[in-house]
Amino acid sequence: MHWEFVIPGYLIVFGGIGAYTWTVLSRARSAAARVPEDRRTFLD
Amino acid sequence: MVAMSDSADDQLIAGPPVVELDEAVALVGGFPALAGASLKLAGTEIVGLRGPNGAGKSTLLRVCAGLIPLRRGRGHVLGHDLATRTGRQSARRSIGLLGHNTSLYDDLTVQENVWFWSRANRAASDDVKAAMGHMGLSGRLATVPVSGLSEGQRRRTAMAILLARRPKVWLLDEPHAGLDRSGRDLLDQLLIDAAKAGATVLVATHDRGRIDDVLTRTVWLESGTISELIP
Amino acid sequence: MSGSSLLGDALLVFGKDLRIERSSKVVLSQVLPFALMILILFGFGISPDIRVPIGADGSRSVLAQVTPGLIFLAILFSSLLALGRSFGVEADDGTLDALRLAGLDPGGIFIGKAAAVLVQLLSVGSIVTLGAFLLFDTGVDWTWGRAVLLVTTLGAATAGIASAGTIYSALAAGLRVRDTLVPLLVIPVLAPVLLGAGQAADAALFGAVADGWPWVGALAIFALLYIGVGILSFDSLLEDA
Amino acid sequence: MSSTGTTTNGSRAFAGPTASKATRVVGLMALAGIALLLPLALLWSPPEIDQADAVRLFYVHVPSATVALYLAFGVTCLGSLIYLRNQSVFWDLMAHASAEIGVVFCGFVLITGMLWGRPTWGVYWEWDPRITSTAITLILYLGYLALRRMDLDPTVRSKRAAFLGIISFCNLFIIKYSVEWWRGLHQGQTIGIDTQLDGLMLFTFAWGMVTFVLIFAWLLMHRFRLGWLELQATTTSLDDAIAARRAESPQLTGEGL
Repeated sequence: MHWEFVIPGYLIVFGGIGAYTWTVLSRARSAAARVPEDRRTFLD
Repeated sequence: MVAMSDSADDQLIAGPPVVELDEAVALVGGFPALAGASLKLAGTEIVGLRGPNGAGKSTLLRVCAGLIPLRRGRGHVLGHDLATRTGRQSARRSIGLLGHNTSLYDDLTVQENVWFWSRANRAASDDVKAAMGHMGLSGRLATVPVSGLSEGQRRRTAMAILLARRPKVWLLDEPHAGLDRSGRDLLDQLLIDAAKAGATVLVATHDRGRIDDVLTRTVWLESGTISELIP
Repeated sequence: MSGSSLLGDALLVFGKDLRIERSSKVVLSQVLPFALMILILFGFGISPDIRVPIGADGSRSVLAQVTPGLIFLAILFSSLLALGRSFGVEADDGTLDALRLAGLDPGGIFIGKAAAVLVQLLSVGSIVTLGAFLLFDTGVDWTWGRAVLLVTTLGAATAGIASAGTIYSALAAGLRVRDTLVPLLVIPVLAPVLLGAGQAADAALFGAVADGWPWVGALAIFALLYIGVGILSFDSLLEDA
Repeated sequence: MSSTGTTTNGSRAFAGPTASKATRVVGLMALAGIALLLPLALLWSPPEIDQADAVRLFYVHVPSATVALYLAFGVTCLGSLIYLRNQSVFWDLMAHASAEIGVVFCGFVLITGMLWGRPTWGVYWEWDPRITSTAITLILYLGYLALRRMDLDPTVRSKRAAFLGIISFCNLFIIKYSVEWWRGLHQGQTIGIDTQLDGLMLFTFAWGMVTFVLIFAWLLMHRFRLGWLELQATTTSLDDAIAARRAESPQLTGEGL
């Protein structure tokens, strides 16, 4: 019972995480293209 | 003994620098508007600051006023260290800055503006009265809201506030802009009097001509550095 | 910096802001009519004809029933205009720099500006409250206890709005989008104030007076908290702005 | 499920500039967590007596809430405190990254909460204290992100954002407790797990929590590195900037008075 609420909930959460991940990674790719190789080392 | 008295004489003649910048770097919006500027001003000097637009003249004045922190290099005003926040804050009390803005409240009258800023600046009331008289602001003009003033009258009001404050260091950014002929003469005389009274004056100006008679020397600022000293 | 310069500077800035209001009359001639218009719009939005039963045989209009919340909603929206004005006068001609150069105690500047906003909000709020009683037929059984609770609520709530609002306005000072950013920042912060003031005023008008006082206490703590934060943080908020 | 496929493909296809050994390890752990969480939550764990299968929403709702409200915004507050203390670029970027992820998870909390409310209460929005305060918190942190987007001097912006990051976390609790006090006056079932959980449900719940913390850690590393890359792309080092400034030719800067 109530699967019509459960399934969309899971789709939105995991789809949302996927979509957010995609945004972050694609932004990172375009940002990295503008940064010279030697300055791509991270602070951590 | 001899050496000591010599150095004491030097001190007396040149005096310790009132404003001293050493390779000062300051950022405006992340951009190094000052990129290693060095400058020494002694007491009773009236120094002209010249340079092309975008040279960093306004930034230099604001750094000396303690409004912008130093990113690199050293800077002292009247012995206060411009690298520290407390140093900048104590330096500000002895500084009179007249920038592009006149720092007046449009809705208040000339009198109310002068009164508020003089209280804020802890100026003596006798000085305030004298300053208003000196700048020709007594009488009817005093009760006019600042929004109704001409540019020249605004400048005069701002100068009265500056004058009443009796700053030890005067920092002026294009002070002649918007002033009429008599206003310019008044300003020039003001600078001469201030220097005579022991103050140090730094004027950023595009003006050529009569102001040169007032200036004791001129420094040239370009690309964020003091690149040339004109004696 | 000594306490006397804090209060002296606060008084100076406070007087200056009220003087600006006295000659420009922006709050009186623009914010107050705006607040009263909101009250009338509430009447349009919430029909005065829908009634809810109270007690055994009485009834009250829904509009009257929600008066406590509406009063503080109107004050909250008006406060956004008053705060915008308070920092608008500083933004026009570089006066914030001049205040820093003058060496005024930053905490004093905060208290002065917040107090001026508070006085303006209290005036608007009092008139809005009276207007609400005139416009919405509340039928309150007035006692001294109810009146005192309502007035105290008004004072504590506006103190919270003025102090938190002044801090957030300073946070957005010098930004071109200040007018849109401040409401976004400040409304979620003030949501608890609206909640508490609405509950306390509801107790003052229709409920048991004793139920209102804990909410007033919470409002007062909120205001004191933000006054403390303001005094301590205004130095670094104004610095290098 | 197709939605997890997105995550897998995402990290494979890009594996890009923000990936490192640490992100791969945490990413794989998070993926393993999701791979076990989905069948646990959707198939193996039993339906609840009152809520039936709607209870399954809790296995993502509550972890999202914990991660967003406490972990993510807590990291933002911590990063802001450290930034104000020593102007550390690392913690400034960390605070920003964490707040953004927190906002995303806050959105999940609201959506799953409403989807749970419809079958349970009959309405999507019951003015439940936790959901309501989460909604206000979301707006609170949208304001934080808005301030971070402002066109301001970068150091001034970071300082103001740090201040905002700290008081927003305090406001989060003020909002939470005031809304709970307010709604506490009214009766009603509140969102959360009040009923007894049997063994497998409890395990699923705990597993969801671990998985979401791993997802958060993985996203935080990538988002932090994105912030670092964008900072590198937009700013030149101070030495280069000073050198460029000094080399400005007078002909280009206008009148050489």
